[in-house]
Amino acid sequence: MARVVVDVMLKPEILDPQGQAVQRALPRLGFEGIADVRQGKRFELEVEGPVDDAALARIREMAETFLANTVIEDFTVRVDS
Amino acid sequence: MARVVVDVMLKPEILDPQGQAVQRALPRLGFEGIADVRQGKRFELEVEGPVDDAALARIREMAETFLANTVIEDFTVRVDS
Amino acid sequence: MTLDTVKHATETPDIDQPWAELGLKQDEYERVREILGRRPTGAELAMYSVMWSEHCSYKSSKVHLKQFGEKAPQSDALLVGIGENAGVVDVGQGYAVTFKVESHNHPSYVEPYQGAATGVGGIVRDIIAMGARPIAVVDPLRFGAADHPDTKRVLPGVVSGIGGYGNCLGLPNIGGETVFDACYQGNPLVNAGAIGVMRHEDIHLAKASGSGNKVILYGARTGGDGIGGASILASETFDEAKPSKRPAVQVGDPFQEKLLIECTLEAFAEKLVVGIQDLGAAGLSCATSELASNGSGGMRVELDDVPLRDSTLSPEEILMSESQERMCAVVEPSKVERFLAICEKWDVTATVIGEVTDGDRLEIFWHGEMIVDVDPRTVAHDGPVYERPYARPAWQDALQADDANKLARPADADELRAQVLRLVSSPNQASKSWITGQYDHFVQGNTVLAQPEDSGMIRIDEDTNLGVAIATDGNGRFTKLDPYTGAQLALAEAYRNVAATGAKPLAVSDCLNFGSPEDPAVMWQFAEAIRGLADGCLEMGTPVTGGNVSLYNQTGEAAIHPTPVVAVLGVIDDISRRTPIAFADEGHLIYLLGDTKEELGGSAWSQVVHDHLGGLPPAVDLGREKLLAEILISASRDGMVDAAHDLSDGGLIQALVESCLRGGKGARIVVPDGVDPFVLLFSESAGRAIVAVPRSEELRFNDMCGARGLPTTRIGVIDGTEIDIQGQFSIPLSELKVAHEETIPAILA
Amino acid sequence: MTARPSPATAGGDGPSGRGNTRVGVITFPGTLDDRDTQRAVRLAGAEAVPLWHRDKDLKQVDAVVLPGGFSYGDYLRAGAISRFSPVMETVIEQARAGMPVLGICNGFQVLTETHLLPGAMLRNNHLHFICRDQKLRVENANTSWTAEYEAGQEISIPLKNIDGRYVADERTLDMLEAEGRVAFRYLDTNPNGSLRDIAGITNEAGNVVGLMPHPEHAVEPLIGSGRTDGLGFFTSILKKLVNA
Ligand SMILES: Nc1ncnc2c1ncn2[C@@H]1O[C@H](COP(=O)(O)OP(=O)(O)O)[C@@H](O)[C@H]1O
Ligand SMILES: [Mg+2]
Repeated sequence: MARVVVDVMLKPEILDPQGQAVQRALPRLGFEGIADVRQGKRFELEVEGPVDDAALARIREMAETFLANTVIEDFTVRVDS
Repeated sequence: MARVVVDVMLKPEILDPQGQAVQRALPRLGFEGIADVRQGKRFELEVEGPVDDAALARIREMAETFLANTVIEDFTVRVDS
Repeated sequence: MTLDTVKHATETPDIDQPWAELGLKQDEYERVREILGRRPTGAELAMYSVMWSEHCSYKSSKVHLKQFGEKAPQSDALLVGIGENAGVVDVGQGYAVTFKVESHNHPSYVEPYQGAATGVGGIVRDIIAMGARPIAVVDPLRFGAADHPDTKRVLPGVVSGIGGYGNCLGLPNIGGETVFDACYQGNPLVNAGAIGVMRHEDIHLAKASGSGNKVILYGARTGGDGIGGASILASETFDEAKPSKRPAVQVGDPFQEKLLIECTLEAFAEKLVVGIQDLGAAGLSCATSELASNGSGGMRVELDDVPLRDSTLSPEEILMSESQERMCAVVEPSKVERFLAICEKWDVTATVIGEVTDGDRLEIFWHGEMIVDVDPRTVAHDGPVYERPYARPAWQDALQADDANKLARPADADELRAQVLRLVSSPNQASKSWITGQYDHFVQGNTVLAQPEDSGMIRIDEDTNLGVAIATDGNGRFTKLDPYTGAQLALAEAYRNVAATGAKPLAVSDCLNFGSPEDPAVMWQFAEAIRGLADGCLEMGTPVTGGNVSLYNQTGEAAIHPTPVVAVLGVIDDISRRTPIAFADEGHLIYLLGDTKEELGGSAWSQVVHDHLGGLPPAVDLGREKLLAEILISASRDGMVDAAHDLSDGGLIQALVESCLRGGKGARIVVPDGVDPFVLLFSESAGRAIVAVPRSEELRFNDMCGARGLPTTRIGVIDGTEIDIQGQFSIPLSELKVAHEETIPAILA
Repeated sequence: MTARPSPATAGGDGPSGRGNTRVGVITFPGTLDDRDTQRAVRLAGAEAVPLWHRDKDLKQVDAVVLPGGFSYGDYLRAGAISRFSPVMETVIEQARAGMPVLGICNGFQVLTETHLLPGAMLRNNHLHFICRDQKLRVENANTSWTAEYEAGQEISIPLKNIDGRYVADERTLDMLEAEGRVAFRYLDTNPNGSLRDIAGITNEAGNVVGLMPHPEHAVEPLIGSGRTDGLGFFTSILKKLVNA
């Protein structure tokens, strides 16, 4: 079965307190040199049947209408290799 | 600045209630043919300086001790291209 | 690998079996062989090992716990006692209430969020298994030193786990405790309690009766989580160096549990259920063996029919899996269809996995072959019983001789003032609102009192205003100094907290957190604490309805302080008569009820100012506690007081600060003649409370206390915007507020 | 002495002359405050009609409340899965036709996910669940659900959520302000980082209102926060319907 990955991240202009909390904690844990952290979601979809253009188009639609809220989030869809 | 992505997913044997809820909803929305969905976290780190082996090793340690709880989660680290 | 069937086991008696890895002792394994008259199959071994673990069989504690039954006071209120999923108490008007506290200590140390979350999930399933709708949760917690770095990892995770799960279930969190002490470093205590309510006729028990009735497994699919957890988790000291023994942590799904609650209650309402059992520790092994052994017949289970999350699981693993959010119901054949329809309505997976038989065996099949053939009683009830040796530790005398009453006291009023501020800002005495603000206490729309009141209170009938109250308490420091007295002090304090809000205490549940039972000193603490609690409950007339034991809370040789947490449940006929802690009305008089003696052993003052633990804990007078409670309840019912706050750790000054801050009003306090202000403010003598009495009620209130022989002292009046200890010092409320409220957020920020 | 306030006088005949005003309260899987909301509706003097997420039929109710909770566990995003339930198809249709719809907390999140209301709800800026009594200002007293209040009136009702941070782009925010569609604003401190202190908004017509705090938990003097500031939401609807 093929795996398709959908990554969903907050749009750059939206405040990401989770990412910020991670970033703020890093120096305390002794990790320096990370200028910014953003936290988002990763979906791994196991797709039955061939992952052709039609299937990808459907998954893109699914991401657009459901997995991401495009008022606040951007997404990318890719086949896992 | 270089971007390193850390993906954190629940281990396969661990229950993923979020992924399950998404998967169960899909047929109702008219999306068939997705056999399984797992939901995890994606961290995008903006790294100052070169992303050499040493930097990657440090980020891997950070993922191991902080970004993921390895009792229940696996992670992968990769340079975003 | 060939399937280890019953037939195969009979034919191959000499095969080596991993009984030791599964946590069984040699003699226990021999006992299993003796019971079966052959070697166990792998599946049978799995069942016996988890069910005979400390956690499930109470093998070290049983001999002591039976005192709760032997010394049980006569009580008309007790409907279901020890031994069921949770005890049930009659609260009048046809209502019954069930409540219980359980520990989820080790998992919460390993994975604080999920460990604590699944702790809430487990206790709530115990409550629904009794037939009740859960109405509230409480969470007594213990952490290592507040400033230890690991506390910053454990505490926020535990709190968001309890909140994340409980909030999502729609259960108001109405009380608990948060205590810091270095002795809990590496062994935090995460106890979770739940209360449920039902009509008398709706009480359900875990038993499978009626030959031909179907056994239905419903809820989450079974996965590979927590396998071996039940035995290994509870029977070995947690040791980081041995990853193979690391308990697998389970991830909770509160949404699934919410659906489980709703569909179970709907099935109860339609009278579809003969018997029911939740799946907690030991999963299906526990549910099937307990249901079968408590019922009239036997049971036959087709393990292939269990819905799986992971198709590679072996039958042994399926039997041992501790996947969360599952329940098992016994249903008459004619009602199965309706039961499944209700599950479908709530999107809950449900499958018939077996049936009740007229034999007396529990038989489990896999791929058509019998892999388990046991007398279920031998699995569920005839586990080993240990008479573990116990002995008063050699250091106990020295500890008690190290008298806290001899510690250096403040030299003057300025120092007294400074120590007051240190006390109320110390982590244990500071406001816990950073924690409790993360818990929903409004949901269900019946919360009368929640944090920071003395007890949580829930309305259970909108038409009559009937309500119930609950408080949990436990003081490990007192119990370390004297386990017998410490346990009674925990009971006394929880009892007092319930009475202070105007409710009448009815029954007790407990969660007994101790170190390793293999250490005779720990075993002595345990035995003494139980003796104290059982004697205390007998005297107070409040039966112990159930509880939980958590042993092996220790790192290496160092055990935690013995920590019996006691929950007292009370009833109030009219919630509009509840008494809050807030001093809200200027001019009302402040009375101190009870006697204050020079008792500083184990006190908050001795810890905060001297980092000291020694001497004797405060003396207990249970007769006095009962009298005080009666006065508090009468005064509330007859409208003689409009605020009350029990005195416990931190003594009088702590209670004054809390009541004043809550009400936003100050207090003028007059130290009575001949009384040492230091002792008055800091002593932790038991059996005391402060109340606010409207002037118009003063006469009546004094008459009542006088007639019943309760000593009272008028110590001041609600007034102004500072706490003024006349002749000593005064502190503005604004300063107290900062001291009291900013400590915990600062530590965890 | 009774603990319960007497039913508001605004009750009585519903607009359709069928007797009592009927207010539907939807239960999604994971909804928590449905019984509380039904109680609030009853205390206000209307009839509470339970509605189930799988039924498209609204049982001829005059108004609908989407209560709080964690529908579908708030998995994926709060409100994201419930939004696709059959009942919402009818709610969206009826809301566009003018039926009063109130979304409380999770209900508000569902309304933004359906785009009946603009913007979105994100994790609180401090990342914690927060439960407390919250002071608000009623900015718009002309909606179906706020008619009992005065514009500018300050009320206190419980707030309890982890995903309560209201966000929308600047243009949307400016439009909401300009059209008076910010219905409630947080006072004293902003509890979660919501943009422009927004606690609740309304659609253009004023029949669809969403807010994060919980008016249904402030309807009885002895329960919860001990205030009754929230009762007005449920009596407003009666007034609005009776006068309609
Ligand atoms: N972890 C917690 N969860 C819920 N409530 C808590 C918690 N910790 C403390 N509380 C509440 O805070 C208040 C003060 O706690 P505490 O000082 O331990 O009470 P007590 O007077 O019984 O000693 C009580 O209302 C208690 O229920
Ligand atoms: Mg108290």
